Amino acid sequence: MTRQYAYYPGCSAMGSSIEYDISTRALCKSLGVELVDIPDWNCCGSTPAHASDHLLSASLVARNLAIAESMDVEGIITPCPSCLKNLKTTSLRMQRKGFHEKVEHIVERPVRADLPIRSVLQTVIEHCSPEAIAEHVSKPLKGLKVVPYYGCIMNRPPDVMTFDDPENPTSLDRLMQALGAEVLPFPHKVDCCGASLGLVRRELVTRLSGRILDTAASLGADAIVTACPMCQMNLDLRQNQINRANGTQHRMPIFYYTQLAGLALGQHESCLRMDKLCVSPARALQQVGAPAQEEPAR
Amino acid sequence: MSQHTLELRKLIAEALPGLDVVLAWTSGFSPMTSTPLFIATDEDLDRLDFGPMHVQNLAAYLPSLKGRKVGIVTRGCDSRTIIELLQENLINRDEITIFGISCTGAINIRKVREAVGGEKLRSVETGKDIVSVTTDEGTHTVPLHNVLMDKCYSCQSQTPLIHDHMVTERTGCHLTGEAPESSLDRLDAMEPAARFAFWEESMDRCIRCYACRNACPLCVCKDSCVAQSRDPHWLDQSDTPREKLMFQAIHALHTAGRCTECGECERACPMGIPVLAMKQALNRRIKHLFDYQAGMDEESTPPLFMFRQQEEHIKERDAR
Amino acid sequence: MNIGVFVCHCGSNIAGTVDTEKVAEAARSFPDVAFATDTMYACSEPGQAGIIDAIKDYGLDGIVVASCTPRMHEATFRKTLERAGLNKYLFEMANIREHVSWIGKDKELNTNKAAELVQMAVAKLRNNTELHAGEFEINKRVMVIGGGVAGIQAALDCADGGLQVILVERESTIGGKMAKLDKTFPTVDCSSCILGPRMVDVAQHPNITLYAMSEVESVNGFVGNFDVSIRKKATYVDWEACTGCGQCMEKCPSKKAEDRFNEGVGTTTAINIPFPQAIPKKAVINANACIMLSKGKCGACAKLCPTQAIRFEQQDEIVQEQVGAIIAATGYDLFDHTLYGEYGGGRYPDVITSIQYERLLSASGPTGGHIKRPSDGREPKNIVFIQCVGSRDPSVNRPYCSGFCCMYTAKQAILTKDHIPDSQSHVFYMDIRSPGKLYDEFTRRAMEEYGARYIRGRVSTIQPRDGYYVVKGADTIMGSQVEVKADLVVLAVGAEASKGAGALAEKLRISYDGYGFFMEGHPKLKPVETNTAGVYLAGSCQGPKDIPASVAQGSAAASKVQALFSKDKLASDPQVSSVAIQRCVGCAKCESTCPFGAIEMTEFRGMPKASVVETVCQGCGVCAVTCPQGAIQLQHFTDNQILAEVNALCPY
Amino acid sequence: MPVLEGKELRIVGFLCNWCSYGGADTAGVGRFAQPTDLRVIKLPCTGRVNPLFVVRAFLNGADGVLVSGCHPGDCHYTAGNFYARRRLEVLRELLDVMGIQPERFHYTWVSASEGQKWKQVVSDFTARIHELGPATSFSSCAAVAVETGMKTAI
Repeated sequence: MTRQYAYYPGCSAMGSSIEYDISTRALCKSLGVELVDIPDWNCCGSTPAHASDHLLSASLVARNLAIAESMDVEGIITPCPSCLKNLKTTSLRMQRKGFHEKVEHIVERPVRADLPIRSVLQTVIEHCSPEAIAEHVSKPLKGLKVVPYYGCIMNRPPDVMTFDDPENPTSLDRLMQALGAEVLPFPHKVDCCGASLGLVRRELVTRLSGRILDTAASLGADAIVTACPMCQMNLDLRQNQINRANGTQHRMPIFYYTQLAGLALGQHESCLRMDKLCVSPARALQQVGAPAQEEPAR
Repeated sequence: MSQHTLELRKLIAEALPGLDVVLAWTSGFSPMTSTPLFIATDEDLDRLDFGPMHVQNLAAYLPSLKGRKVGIVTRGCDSRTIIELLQENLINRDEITIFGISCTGAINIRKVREAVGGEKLRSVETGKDIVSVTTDEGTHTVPLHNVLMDKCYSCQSQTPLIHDHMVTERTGCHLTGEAPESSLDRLDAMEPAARFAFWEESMDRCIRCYACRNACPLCVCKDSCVAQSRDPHWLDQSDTPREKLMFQAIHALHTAGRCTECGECERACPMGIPVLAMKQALNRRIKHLFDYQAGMDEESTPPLFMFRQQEEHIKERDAR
Repeated sequence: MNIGVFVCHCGSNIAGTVDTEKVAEAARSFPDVAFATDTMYACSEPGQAGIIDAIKDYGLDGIVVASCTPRMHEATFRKTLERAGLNKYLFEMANIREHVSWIGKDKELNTNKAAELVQMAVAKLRNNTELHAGEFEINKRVMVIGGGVAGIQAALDCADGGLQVILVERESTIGGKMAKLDKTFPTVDCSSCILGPRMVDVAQHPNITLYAMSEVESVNGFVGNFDVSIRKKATYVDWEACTGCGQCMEKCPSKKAEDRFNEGVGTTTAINIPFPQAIPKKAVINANACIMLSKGKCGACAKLCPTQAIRFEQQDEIVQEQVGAIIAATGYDLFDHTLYGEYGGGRYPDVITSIQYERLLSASGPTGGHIKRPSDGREPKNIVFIQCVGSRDPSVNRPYCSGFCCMYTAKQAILTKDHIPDSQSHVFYMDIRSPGKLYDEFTRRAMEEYGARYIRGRVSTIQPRDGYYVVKGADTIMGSQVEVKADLVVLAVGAEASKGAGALAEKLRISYDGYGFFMEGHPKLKPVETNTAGVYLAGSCQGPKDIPASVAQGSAAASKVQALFSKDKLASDPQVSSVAIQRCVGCAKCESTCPFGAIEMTEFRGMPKASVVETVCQGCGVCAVTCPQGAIQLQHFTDNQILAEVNALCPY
Repeated sequence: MPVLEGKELRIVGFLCNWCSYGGADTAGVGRFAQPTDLRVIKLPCTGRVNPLFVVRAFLNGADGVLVSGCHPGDCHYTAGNFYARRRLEVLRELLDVMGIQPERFHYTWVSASEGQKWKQVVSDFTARIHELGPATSFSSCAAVAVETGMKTAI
């Protein structure tokens, strides 16, 4: 049976991470999760807005909530952790009466802020369960060694996100295993990649993201799997920049988990848009199906 | 003489040899009155009778007969009293023999008087679901449903919850349509001040005869009632609404969680004061708080003689 | 009744906002008041003399003192009455300081209120009666629960004082946590060298009966006369026969049993003697690990035991003991650090607890005193200590400070340097709590002489790398982030109430706080008493404590017991319930509600009647409210006494 | 002695000796200013509080009654306040049906260390009673009875 959710793509889905959006829609379709776009949705203000003004940030979100509430759906889901954090934080803040009134006054419409809000990842894991997904797999990712990278806000702050273990999340791990990939234990699962300071303090990004790539490589991973447009862009788009700054030679493909899922479920290339990735996934994808070799000594 | 009564007489006759006494009813000096009948011999048995006019809760006599082999004719409501008495070890199950009958509802003679506009009653005949009343002025027919005792409208079982012998023949229930407004309903409708005024006025009429207490099957203090003791000295003897209302509060709280609403206190009151209402209010609260009703289960403990560390229906309040 | 009223100024404490003279004057108009005056300090020597004189001069037979709270001076004035030859229960206090002068500024209102409180007191006093304490025999044996250092100290002090002592220990050996420590701060002397002899004393003391591998099953009775049943858990070894030779351990084929004594560092044999200095030194079979007991074959130990002590068929056994006092010394347990995901949540083999580290340091430990990493046995060079793991952290419901972690961490840093001279210790701390003789000097030595690097800040995460760990944290003094390479991480886990503490408290009828630590009688003035007469506390069961504090409490509790037993009979508090037999109808409602089982149903001329066991009754009054006819009354708080107060306040 | 007209109302407190009486002392030692209306009757335990003491106080003209004991679980006698909690909950209904506003009665838990809380409880409850004003007392309400025609209502 299919479930209807109000779908909030988030701005990056319109550009830098269009492949995330496309593969997400494809994945949900094949798993019977029906996405209904929130009509005339607007930017949630992540991440600058809340840094400058909570009321502004909340109002930006509240408008979207209000529209979603007018739809007949089970809840709101979004692929982007950053949007997710904003949506969830706001609907929590809206429980405070005074704040609630202020925001409604600004957006000039009633906002109940009572719809459940989840990430696409959480919905997939909880609605379908890895085991169920495993049954749909037509092209197992056998031989592909991946490290799951959740990013710093997919599960944190725990009280707000209330999903998975904030220090050692395993949802991506379980999903990837279900798809047949080999998941390596990754210490930086929830480290920050520095995305939000990417423009103002590049050296920070190259250091933080650099370490993520270094460790992934030293573990012998063929690829990094992400669930966040910011992280993906940082690690993928900036990989050369990072290499230059740290004098490394990484050629580490950075997949969205939805892309690999699509691959395993045998979806058409056009639903995966591997072509959008800056670091070529070709070598990694050759591993799929190839006989697994010795794992390099740790 | 109904089939019902004959069968009952037969049952008792069989059991009588093994019993010291059997509690039943018989008609009083007039058709409008009923008195308890203490059956020791077969001759007594011939006087046994019952119907809507026979209203007393015979269980009230059981504690004082503790230690003797006693039979008792029992309706649904009375059986709750028996269960409550058993619960509190005030009587022993093995000493009592319960003759269960199916109740047809009990008439509140006061309501009959009201129904005929206070005319002087000559006789009262009860039919299937009507009461025909002959007064000095003439004859009236009143629907039985209008003149039953309050407890009948909340009747939970016409037949006793426990019994040793049971009259097989069943009588139909006479409850049709809405229950008339009860005293408690009227009190609920009032403002607190009016309620207080109501009690002051009622207690002003109270003649402090303690009939309510003496009729109550659960007033087990017997001669030790605090109403007349100096140690403890809960009441002074001044004839004021204050002291008399205090006594009603004492009675209500002493029976809280134990009272089965048999209504004997109110029936016995010569001044027609609705003293049952207070107990009904407490029972209502106890049902809500502890999901408990007195006299339903021999094994349970009255709610005020126990506690739970977590009371799911009790909320902390603040003083504001 | 001739009542005397004394209104105390308490210097200016009361007189400042209450017109005491007026209060005394008002008092003269109250019924039965024969004498009333105000006085400067009623509790002072002259003050009390004044009361005694007035009693003599005016033939007073009841006294009201209006002054401070009865919780302060009721006992004082009751003695005064006794010195004047009056029964001490013919006395009432009106609290016009804490409840009047200190909380209100309006002198008129205060004075009126004070007068009314006096009126209440007088009204109650008029209903007071002489009460006389009963006497009862006491059993001069004491049970100590818990054989840690506090329990050992308490047991030895009681035994040396000539008392018969029952020492009950849950594990198979006494010694508690201290026996597991390598060295102790701040003197760095060997823990087992100072504790060992005490343990031997316990074993050899003629006055001490030791029940190891035993737990308290139930406690009945009251001060002076407790009936205790003790469960001796099956050891599958006849301890009468066992000589502790240890041959069974050498031959036991099941070598993967949990090693409780070594805190899970390594494993041990199914039949086991925890450590060489164990008291009693007897073998115990771990039923889960034993092949014979689980699979029904093997029995190697039985075959070669020189004294045929093995008893596979052995069952738990319940023994009864009668004692007059109980000392609870059940100690503490350590916080479960796996709750901290950022420290690996137990996933990293080389992230260990401080007590596990003690076992690594200990010469009698599983590594023979050589510090080795659990994962690969390598000797660590960089050791990171993280403090306040499960202390001062509301997010894990441990807001309190465990008190001794700062000190043992410093000790462990020092010992680390001694064991591995070319090692470097890093200590992440929140604050250094080192009050106590030579304590702060000790932590300084760790830093200055032993070069431990102290970093003020919390650790955000521990990440495994190739063969080592990266510990990330904040340096709040430098205001910077730090990353430390660590071969071994030691978590200074905090103390929490020992498992089952709550259940034991229920059995002992003593109260315990939200964390399971037992409540002392008074936070300042009764540190080792409880609110249940005859039950005392020693050591960490009352709250985290270091060794000297625990030993001090052990001795303190012992001295309390000695004092209690210095009399041959105890006086029972007469403020208990009593039954007016002629009013009792024997409905037994009071019996069913009494929290202490202090009411028995008896027969009187063939009628059932309630009767109170005065020594068991604690005087709560629940029964008095239960009894509809008021046949059972709580002495000194009877219905009439309370009604008198109500009527005095609300005279209508 | 009568209450000071216009300045105070009659508020009676029943406190357990171990927790709340101690809490009131703590408030005093802390010099936490409180309204003066309350008069405290000290009992060993809220388990000793007979709901009828409260009824008696009201029928005798009290304007408010406050009962306070140890927090559930902390009772010095382990169970006294558990019994009290049930009895006092039932009492509220009795007061109501008697025509005594249940708001005039309050029970709460204050430990010996909660001086601040005690000050708050006393201040709040006293304020509440002053909002409600003096309680209806006997004589004064016969009039109400007549005008509301209650005499013949039942």
